[in-house]
Amino acid sequence: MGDAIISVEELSKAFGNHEVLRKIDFNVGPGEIICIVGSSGSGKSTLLRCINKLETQTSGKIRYHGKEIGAVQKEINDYRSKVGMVFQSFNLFNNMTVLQNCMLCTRKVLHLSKEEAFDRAITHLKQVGMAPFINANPTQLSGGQKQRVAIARSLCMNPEVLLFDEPTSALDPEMVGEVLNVMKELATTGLTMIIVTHEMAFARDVSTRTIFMDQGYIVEDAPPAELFKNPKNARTREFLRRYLAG
Amino acid sequence: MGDAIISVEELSKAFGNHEVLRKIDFNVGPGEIICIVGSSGSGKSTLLRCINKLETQTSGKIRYHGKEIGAVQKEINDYRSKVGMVFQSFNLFNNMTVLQNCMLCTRKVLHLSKEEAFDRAITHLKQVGMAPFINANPTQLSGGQKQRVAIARSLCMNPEVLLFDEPTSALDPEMVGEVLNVMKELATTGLTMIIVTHEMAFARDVSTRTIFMDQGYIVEDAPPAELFKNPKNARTREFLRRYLAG
Amino acid sequence: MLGFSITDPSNSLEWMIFLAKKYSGMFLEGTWLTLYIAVAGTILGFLLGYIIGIIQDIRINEGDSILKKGIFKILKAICRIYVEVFRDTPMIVQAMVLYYGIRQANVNITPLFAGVMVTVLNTGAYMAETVRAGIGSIDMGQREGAWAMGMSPMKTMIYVVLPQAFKNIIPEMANTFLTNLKMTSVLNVIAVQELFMAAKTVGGNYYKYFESYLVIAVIYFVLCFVFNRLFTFLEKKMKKTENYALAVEYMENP
Amino acid sequence: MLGFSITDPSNSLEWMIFLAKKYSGMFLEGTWLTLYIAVAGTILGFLLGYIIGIIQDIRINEGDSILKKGIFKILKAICRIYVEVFRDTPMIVQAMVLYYGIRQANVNITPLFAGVMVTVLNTGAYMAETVRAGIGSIDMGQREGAWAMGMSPMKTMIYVVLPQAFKNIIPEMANTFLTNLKMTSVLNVIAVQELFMAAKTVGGNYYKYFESYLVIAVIYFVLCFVFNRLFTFLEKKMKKTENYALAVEYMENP
Amino acid sequence: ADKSDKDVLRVGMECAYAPFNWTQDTDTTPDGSKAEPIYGSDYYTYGYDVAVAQKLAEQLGMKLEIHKVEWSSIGISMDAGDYDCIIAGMGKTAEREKSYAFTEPYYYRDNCIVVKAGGKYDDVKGLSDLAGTGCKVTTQLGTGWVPLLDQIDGAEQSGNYETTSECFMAISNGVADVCVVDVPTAESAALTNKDLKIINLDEKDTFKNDDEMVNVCIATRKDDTELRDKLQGAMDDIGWNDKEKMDELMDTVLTQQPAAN
Ligand SMILES: Nc1ncnc2c1ncn2[C@@H]1O[C@H](COP(=O)(O)OP(=O)(O)OP(=O)(O)O)[C@@H](O)[C@H]1O
Ligand SMILES: Nc1ncnc2c1ncn2[C@@H]1O[C@H](COP(=O)(O)OP(=O)(O)OP(=O)(O)O)[C@@H](O)[C@H]1O
Ligand SMILES: [Mg+2]
Ligand SMILES: [Mg+2]
Repeated sequence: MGDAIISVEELSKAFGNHEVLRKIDFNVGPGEIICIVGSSGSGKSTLLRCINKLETQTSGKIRYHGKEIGAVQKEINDYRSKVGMVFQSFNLFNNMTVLQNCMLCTRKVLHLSKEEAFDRAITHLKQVGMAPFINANPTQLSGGQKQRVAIARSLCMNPEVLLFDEPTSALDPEMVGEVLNVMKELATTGLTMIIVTHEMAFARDVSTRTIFMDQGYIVEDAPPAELFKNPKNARTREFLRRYLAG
Repeated sequence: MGDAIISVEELSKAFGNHEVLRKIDFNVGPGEIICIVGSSGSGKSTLLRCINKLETQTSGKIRYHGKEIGAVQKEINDYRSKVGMVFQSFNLFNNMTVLQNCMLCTRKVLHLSKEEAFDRAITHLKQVGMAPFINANPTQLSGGQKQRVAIARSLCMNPEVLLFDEPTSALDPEMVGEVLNVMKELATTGLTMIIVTHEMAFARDVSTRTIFMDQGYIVEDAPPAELFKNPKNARTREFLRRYLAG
Repeated sequence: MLGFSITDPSNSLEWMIFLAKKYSGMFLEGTWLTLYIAVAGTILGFLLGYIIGIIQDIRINEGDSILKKGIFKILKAICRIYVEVFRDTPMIVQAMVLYYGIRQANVNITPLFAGVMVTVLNTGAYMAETVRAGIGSIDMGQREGAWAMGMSPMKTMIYVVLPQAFKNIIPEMANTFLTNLKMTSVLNVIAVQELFMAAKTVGGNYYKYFESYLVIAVIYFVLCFVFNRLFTFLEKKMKKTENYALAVEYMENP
Repeated sequence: MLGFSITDPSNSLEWMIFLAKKYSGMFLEGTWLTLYIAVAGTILGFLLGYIIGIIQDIRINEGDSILKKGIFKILKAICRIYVEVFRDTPMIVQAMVLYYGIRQANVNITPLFAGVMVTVLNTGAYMAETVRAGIGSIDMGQREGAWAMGMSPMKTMIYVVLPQAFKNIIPEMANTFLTNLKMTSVLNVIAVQELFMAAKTVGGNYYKYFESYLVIAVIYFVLCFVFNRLFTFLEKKMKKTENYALAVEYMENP
Repeated sequence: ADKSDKDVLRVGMECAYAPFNWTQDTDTTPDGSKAEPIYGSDYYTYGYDVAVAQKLAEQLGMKLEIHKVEWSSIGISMDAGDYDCIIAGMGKTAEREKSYAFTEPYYYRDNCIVVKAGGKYDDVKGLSDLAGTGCKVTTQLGTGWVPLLDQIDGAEQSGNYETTSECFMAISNGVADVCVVDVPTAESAALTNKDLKIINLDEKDTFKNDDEMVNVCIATRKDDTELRDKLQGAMDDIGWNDKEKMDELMDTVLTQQPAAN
């Protein structure tokens, strides 16, 4: 716990009286790749949003390198520039081209020079195979193309931790493979990742730990070998049944 | 060809000088389940949009039961009420609850009574497991929940043909299974479907024909057994390699 | 009215109180008329604005019959000309042309009716642009979702697009209403005895225009303030998504 | 000027031509002043409106220091009061209070300067609401995308939200500008020699106010028409997404 | 639209231009004079114009009907037939005779200047005292006073106003130093604006060629010379071309206006 990058402590979140997260507790160490799986509506996206401070928790704490991230805007900004997020709905800036999307935050937050920002953008756009589309507008891209640009945009910030909310859900198998390869590669560079995913194979192969969520609880949190081979919880078993059988 | 429900004839579509579809030709017979697979940006969504008349083709024709669907609004409306579409981005009506989303078009287009419309909505919402959420607003749903509502909404129209654009891309494996089961069930009722999907297993198991698209061309159009076991085209083979290997 | 009386006002505030008291009847009548014209004119003007905004949004379909195409083209042209003319000319001139023009055609209308008509036409022209912008800010996906199920573009507009556009337009509608409240002032050119006319009469009697205008400024402030709260309330109500209750009767047992 | 001359006008049209010719200099001066005030007032007013709109959108952060919270609260309160007061009172009263008020404080300002100032303040108050609505119509996802990468809310506003809101606001800005062009008329209360003042002067000479107003209605129409085209052009330009060229230099060989 | 009725004298005026015409809510004035109801309203009007109209109507054996109208539509409303003549403190000029038919004057108003009491120009006696001082002069828009401003040597014409009231406001606030108006108006204004001082310029040192503004006349539609002649006839019959009679009436009316009570 001492050297955890992010610690989530007793995190609860309710919308009105609909409790979505219930006393979530877990740590993320450097270089860890944590996959969060679970059925629709179990609170996975909400958890990621809380970690990125896009939702304010009802109770509980988020710590970054041991320091609690409170409500001071400046701290939150700095924290977010280190802990990036790739959204399920892409959230590309509609008023900018692909290239501008990838350069905006490096220019305005990291204060890179135009050349540096451009080089980084191209590097990461190449990584996801979107470099030829630098002049396109987000509305002119297909779903998969948007998702890839969103990933490249986050990578440009050189974050310490990257949160992914179903990053491959809109990709075709070819692309899924490529993007997952990119992510595996990133893992070797020491980038820490928390990935909400429905790709069980990926979770099994890549994650250092897999977390199974259900109805706002962490039901199981174990190395994938254990969780997939030998799920302790009945709910986990049921959820994985289809996957294991398939 | 005589008893085809939908015939696509020499369909081409360009955005500016970017050719997205090139002389697409295929027929859809009653009860057929056609899966369209292909890499990101190959034009799958655009093809579905053309079939639903949301995009106007640059050249070529769409026929429905042999009759060309031209540009007369009334005809297009009637045609669309028979040929529904489930979008990749859900497109639920933000100003309505889940229930209202499912009842609007049956009321206003099919002129069902309130009771009939309600019964249908509940039936189909149950089918996708979203009945408890009838009072929720779309913004209050998770990605997977939205997608399931969108599917139920389309089913309410009792369409003759249903077009799906990656209907399971936002679902978790459990849900994918359930939704795919729903779709398989629908197939037995004689509902004709055209499904853009990245779920190769589903395409292989369910489709009566699988179409592989690349760069705006139909590269291969064959029964899945053939296409998946023995792809004729080099590009298809490459695309499927990852899947076949995995 | 006021508990004390000022017989020999010596500063602006005292003059205001003196004038307000002495001519309270005239100010009240003016307020009533101003309100009547502004409310009636705005409501009908909004309606007109929505209709014009919708007509302007209609896309003429290649496949329509020549007759239908023709009708739509003419309708759209009329709307365009109407919006252009009424946005581009001063309301005072519109009022004069309309009132005296109609009377010259031997149709007898009251100044009040003409006043409401001018307000409606003016509001309609401005609102048409506002509605157009409001419609434009709604995501195309919303329309496509409805079209794809066979909804006609018109029904889609009514049930899906407009309710959402409406939400965004409310602050603009408030702006328009407030402008209208104050723009009724030009109607005294056609002998509508609204609030400004009252102020001019009172001011002219005493050569105290400034103080008289200050009195109606206070009245305007109160009116506007109250109506602003109404619009804000409407806006909040439209924006709020309540927490929904799960329909437990449809929960399946696991 | 006109090729023929009318010495004894007998109908409205002839009167219009007669007056327009005889007083062309006065009308031109009025046009110039009206334009000057409307353009300067509108541009600065837009700026003010954007600033106020942005300030009103700021969410005070629980985690901020008490000082910062206090400053923001005061700033927001000032903005709220300013918007309320200037939207809720007639511009003619604002003009009088401002002009004579400032002069009574022994600061020497010209009527023209005061006129521009009043226009700016009035426009700013209305635009603040328009901007607020425009910001509200932009999807939250756009902001979250920027926030999630550490952009401050203010930078997010400037680089991501406003450029998109701007597009939706253009028709409203056109509406406001046209209103301003015509609202300058109230400024003759502080002796600004704008177009309406010219019309009243000319009209009073012959007791032909109606015809004189018609002359300026034509001038207004031309001005508004031209500016409308400018705004429409701007809107089209902002809405257009050009077809992009693939950056072939980054294409990988298969 | 012409609803002319031979038995009714229909008159248009602002009912907001004391002492010529004003609005009040009682049907008599303090000295017992009968105020006229304003057509279509619960209010009454009185003033110099009303008193003259009453005399003329009586002489002609007609009923009097007074219509309240905004200044800038006073002409077009008559053309539209809302009333048949304008008795509203209106000055006759050559230009206006192009638009309307006018009677002979029913009032001669003397011009004066108004300055700020106790101000720099408080002790001015004649026009020559103002020459070369660079004072800021103003007057009402679209009136015959405007050309008179040129007769003040070296004065700065700082802009004119739509109403005399605004001119007086400018004097009070120091935006202007000197305002050229007629005596009755100035006297009415001075009743409620104590900081105004009226200066009746020395007869030998005053404006020249100011007849246009001096002649206050009744206007009818340009082609309605019949009514004009009828009104002129009535004026002649009651001897309403005697300046002394006029001044006497004005003096009593001045004491009847709301501001004086
Ligand atoms: N803004 C909100 N207001 C009310 N309820 C919400 C809101 N956002 C999410 N919810 C509810 O919270 C629950 C969890 O949602 P969340 O998006 O975290 O699910 P998820 O695990 O990401 O699901 P999926 O796999 O479908 O994306 C859902 O039941 C959803 O309806
Ligand atoms: N409105 C548009 N304007 C210009 N280009 C467009 C437009 N819509 C789509 N395209 C382009 O057309 C091509 C095909 O897009 P389409 O959405 O059909 O791909 P897809 O096969 O559905 O991909 P995915 O699997 O990622 O959804 C893409 O290169 C895309 O950039
Ligand atoms: Mg989610
Ligand atoms: Mg697609």
